[in-house]
Amino acid sequence: MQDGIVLTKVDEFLSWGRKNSLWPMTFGLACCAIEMMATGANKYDLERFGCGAFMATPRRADLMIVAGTVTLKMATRVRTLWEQMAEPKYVLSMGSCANKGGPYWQHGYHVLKGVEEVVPVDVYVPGCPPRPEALIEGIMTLQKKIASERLLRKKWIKHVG
Amino acid sequence: MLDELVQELKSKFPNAQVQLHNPPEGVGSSSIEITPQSLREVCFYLRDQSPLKFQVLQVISGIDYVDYLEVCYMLANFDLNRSYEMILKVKLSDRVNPSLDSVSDIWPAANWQERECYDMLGVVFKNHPDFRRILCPDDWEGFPLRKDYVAAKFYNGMQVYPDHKMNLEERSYIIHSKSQAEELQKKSLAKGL
Amino acid sequence: MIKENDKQHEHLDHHHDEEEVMEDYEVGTKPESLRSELLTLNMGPQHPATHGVLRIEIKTDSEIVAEAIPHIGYLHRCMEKHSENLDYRGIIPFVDRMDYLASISMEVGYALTVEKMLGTEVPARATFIRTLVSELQRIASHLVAFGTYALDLGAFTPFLYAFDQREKILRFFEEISGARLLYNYVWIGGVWHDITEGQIEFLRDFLDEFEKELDEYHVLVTSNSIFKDRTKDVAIIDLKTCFEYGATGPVLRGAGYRWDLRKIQPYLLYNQLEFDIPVGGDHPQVGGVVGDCLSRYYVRMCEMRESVKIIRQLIEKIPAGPIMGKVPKIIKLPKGEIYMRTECPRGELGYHLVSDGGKEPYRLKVKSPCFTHVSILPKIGPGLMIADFVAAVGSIDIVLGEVDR
Amino acid sequence: MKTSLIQESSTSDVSRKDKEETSPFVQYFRNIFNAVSSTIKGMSITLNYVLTRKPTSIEYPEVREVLPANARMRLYNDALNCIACNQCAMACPVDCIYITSYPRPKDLEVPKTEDGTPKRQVLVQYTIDTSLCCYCGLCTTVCPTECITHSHDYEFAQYTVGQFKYDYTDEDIIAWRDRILGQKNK
Repeated sequence: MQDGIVLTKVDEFLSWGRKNSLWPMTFGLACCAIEMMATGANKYDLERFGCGAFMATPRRADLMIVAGTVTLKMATRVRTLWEQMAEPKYVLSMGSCANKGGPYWQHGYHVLKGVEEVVPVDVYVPGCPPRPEALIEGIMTLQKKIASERLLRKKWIKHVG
Repeated sequence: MLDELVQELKSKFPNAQVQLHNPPEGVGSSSIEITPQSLREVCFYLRDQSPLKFQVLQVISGIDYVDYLEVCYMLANFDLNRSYEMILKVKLSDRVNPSLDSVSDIWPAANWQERECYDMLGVVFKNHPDFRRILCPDDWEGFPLRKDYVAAKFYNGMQVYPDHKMNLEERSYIIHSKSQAEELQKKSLAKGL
Repeated sequence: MIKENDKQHEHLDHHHDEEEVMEDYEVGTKPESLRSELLTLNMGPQHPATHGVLRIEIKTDSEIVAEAIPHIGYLHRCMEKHSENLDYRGIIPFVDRMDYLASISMEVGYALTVEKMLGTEVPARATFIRTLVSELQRIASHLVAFGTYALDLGAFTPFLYAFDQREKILRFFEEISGARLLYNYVWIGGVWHDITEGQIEFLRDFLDEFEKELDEYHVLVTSNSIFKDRTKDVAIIDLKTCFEYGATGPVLRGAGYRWDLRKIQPYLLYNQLEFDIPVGGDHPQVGGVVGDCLSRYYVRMCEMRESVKIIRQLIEKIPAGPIMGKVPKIIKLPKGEIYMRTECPRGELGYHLVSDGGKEPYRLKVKSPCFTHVSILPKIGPGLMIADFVAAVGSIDIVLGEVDR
Repeated sequence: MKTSLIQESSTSDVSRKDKEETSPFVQYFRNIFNAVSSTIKGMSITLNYVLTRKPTSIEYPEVREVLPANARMRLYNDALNCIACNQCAMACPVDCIYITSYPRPKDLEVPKTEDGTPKRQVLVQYTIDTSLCCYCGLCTTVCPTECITHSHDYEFAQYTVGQFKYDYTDEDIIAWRDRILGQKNK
């Protein structure tokens, strides 16, 4: 199994392109959505990271920012929306509620305890709600993860192996 | 003002068993209790003929007192010169199949409020135009705000309280055996705690 | 006759055959062979114009809404169940999360309710600060309403301008309370942190700047003829409907009824302050009829100016003194119940609190203004175009956290 | 181009119609004029912004906003000053603080915290599940020794949710102490 220099460079280029054009979906659930809007507005300006283009439809989005409490009624819809997104897709869980149920975990009979129960999550951002900076940091963490992905290499290994 | 209203209601509706509840310890709001059978006529009277004219129904709140259920109607008068609000109460002794006449034709606001009351406490409102759950999904079981409500373990294949997320390990405060405890204590002491 | 015929076939001009067929029938009747049914369109739960997770099932007849059925509960976070299991101080963070755009107004209502039962005396300075922050919160909340409403109608710039000003208010809130959005600032008996002289100075500068900005918003959005055409005479909620459904706040005031609890049942310091209650129809030069989307929008814009006026009066005479009254360490309310209303940016917020004498409330029921406003949608929806329906939903300014609680 | 086309068609329409119906025609042009003029007015305000206002954006990773002193970010418990009184766990509305402690053996000397409170308990575990925390600050107000505080760290996004559970008796986390106290004094 050889890992040529060309393959590595092409891989790096691909993941560079991916990480710098993450298009999030306009998907606000609760309080965190307001902070997400504030992040997209002028003071914090998400566009600087190439992910300010909030798409109204899941089919054009790469990143789902689950911003807020996921209730049991909403959980199936979240799953549907995630399934409608085209690959490659990433999920960022924003705030305590989406991470683990947050303040509603104990008596919340109608609250899903963490969005990871229905969709796989890449990055968890803490906070209730997270500061816009914290969300940006979460997106940068996700970008790091994407940068380390080796798309072609995976395929190459599959092909050769 | 409420006393006058009670006197008036008593004379107009002898069957309604109108009672005035003053706050037991002197603070809070007073309320008027009537029988469930006379609810509709009293409501019609309060809206159209009573001198206070309660033209707005603000909210319907249900309370579970374990032995019986209670439905409270918060009525308000939106007169610019003398605004007034009032709590009208109905006691439902049948806790298994509580039912009450709908007032959604008297105040359209009651439409959604009654649906919420049903969703949370299971009070069935008769002659309601569109009677179904409002906040919880349609296939939800149980009435969450009843005091004896136990949350379902599963809903739609999703675990409501997944064990691995309930911090069981940390919450089981003192379960260590003596030797374990001593070991932990030693470790902590070494850290200077 | 010819004109009407033209209208009928406008969308069929390129199908000449069909036109010929159609001409056999009398105008206004439909051939029985032509099958027609209502199209069901689901708006939400994920939709940019529903301000959260509201789902509206719309039955449309071509572009016209024939029936609108809102489905709520996608954000039902069991707040009322939580409040039965928490002590009175611990409920405040949950009350915050109900209306996350106006948390302070929620807290003030809750704190006043509990204090009335408890009989606590709140120090004068704390009452001043409470009035100040709840008015500032009103501005912040209306700014979001203004920005997102313009966004719904296709204008992106006002959103940025509104959030620019809102960030300044949030910075002020962060300095006094420590959080940006959910403050837990107003406590039972007073407020948590004090306001310093420097912060008041900051506020003074902000108000001067904000008033100028507000004039610019009017030039930018209110006088824009596209915006006017989208909102004028659209989704009229008249006074009768308001009373029937129990609408309050800018919806009721937009319908021309001068009803504001701050004037009618004054709480906090509102009886000592001078301010007007703007209602729809106060400014006939704006256009439109009383009760339409434009008048609801305009009432909000005028309220912001009134709030500026109130804050100006307050910061001139803020007294010195303590900020927390005497509250027992474990709060136990006397047995009984209370129903109390306050005016929050979206309308009247009521708390029905039943206590059995314990550490926890026996029942806490919230009268949320948005819940009643969403219930008007099936009434005003039919007959609107779908695009106008978006304008109608935006104009009542709902927050789903409060609708579902 | 498009507007000119519309104009042509409308003029031809008018020629067919009666004189009474010229008002919609005037109205039509008035509408166009209003739309254009109000848009230009709005654009001039935007232009004014572009030319005269300073940029408001904060270039986040390079430039950071200075947080106010009482900002409520990640909780930090100074385990060396903690007397394990359990008050924070009681006050927490979310119930995300878990404390285990054992009485100090009698043969050992009772150490004191910085403000002189004797530490009668040995803290074995002090865990906060930060992924449940609602950052309300109620725990910090009840602490008698003021050992639990809100630090100013907000940048700790993780790849797994389990990493949000912090045991403040861990040596790694006790080592944060100087940094976090430094934040407060700054």
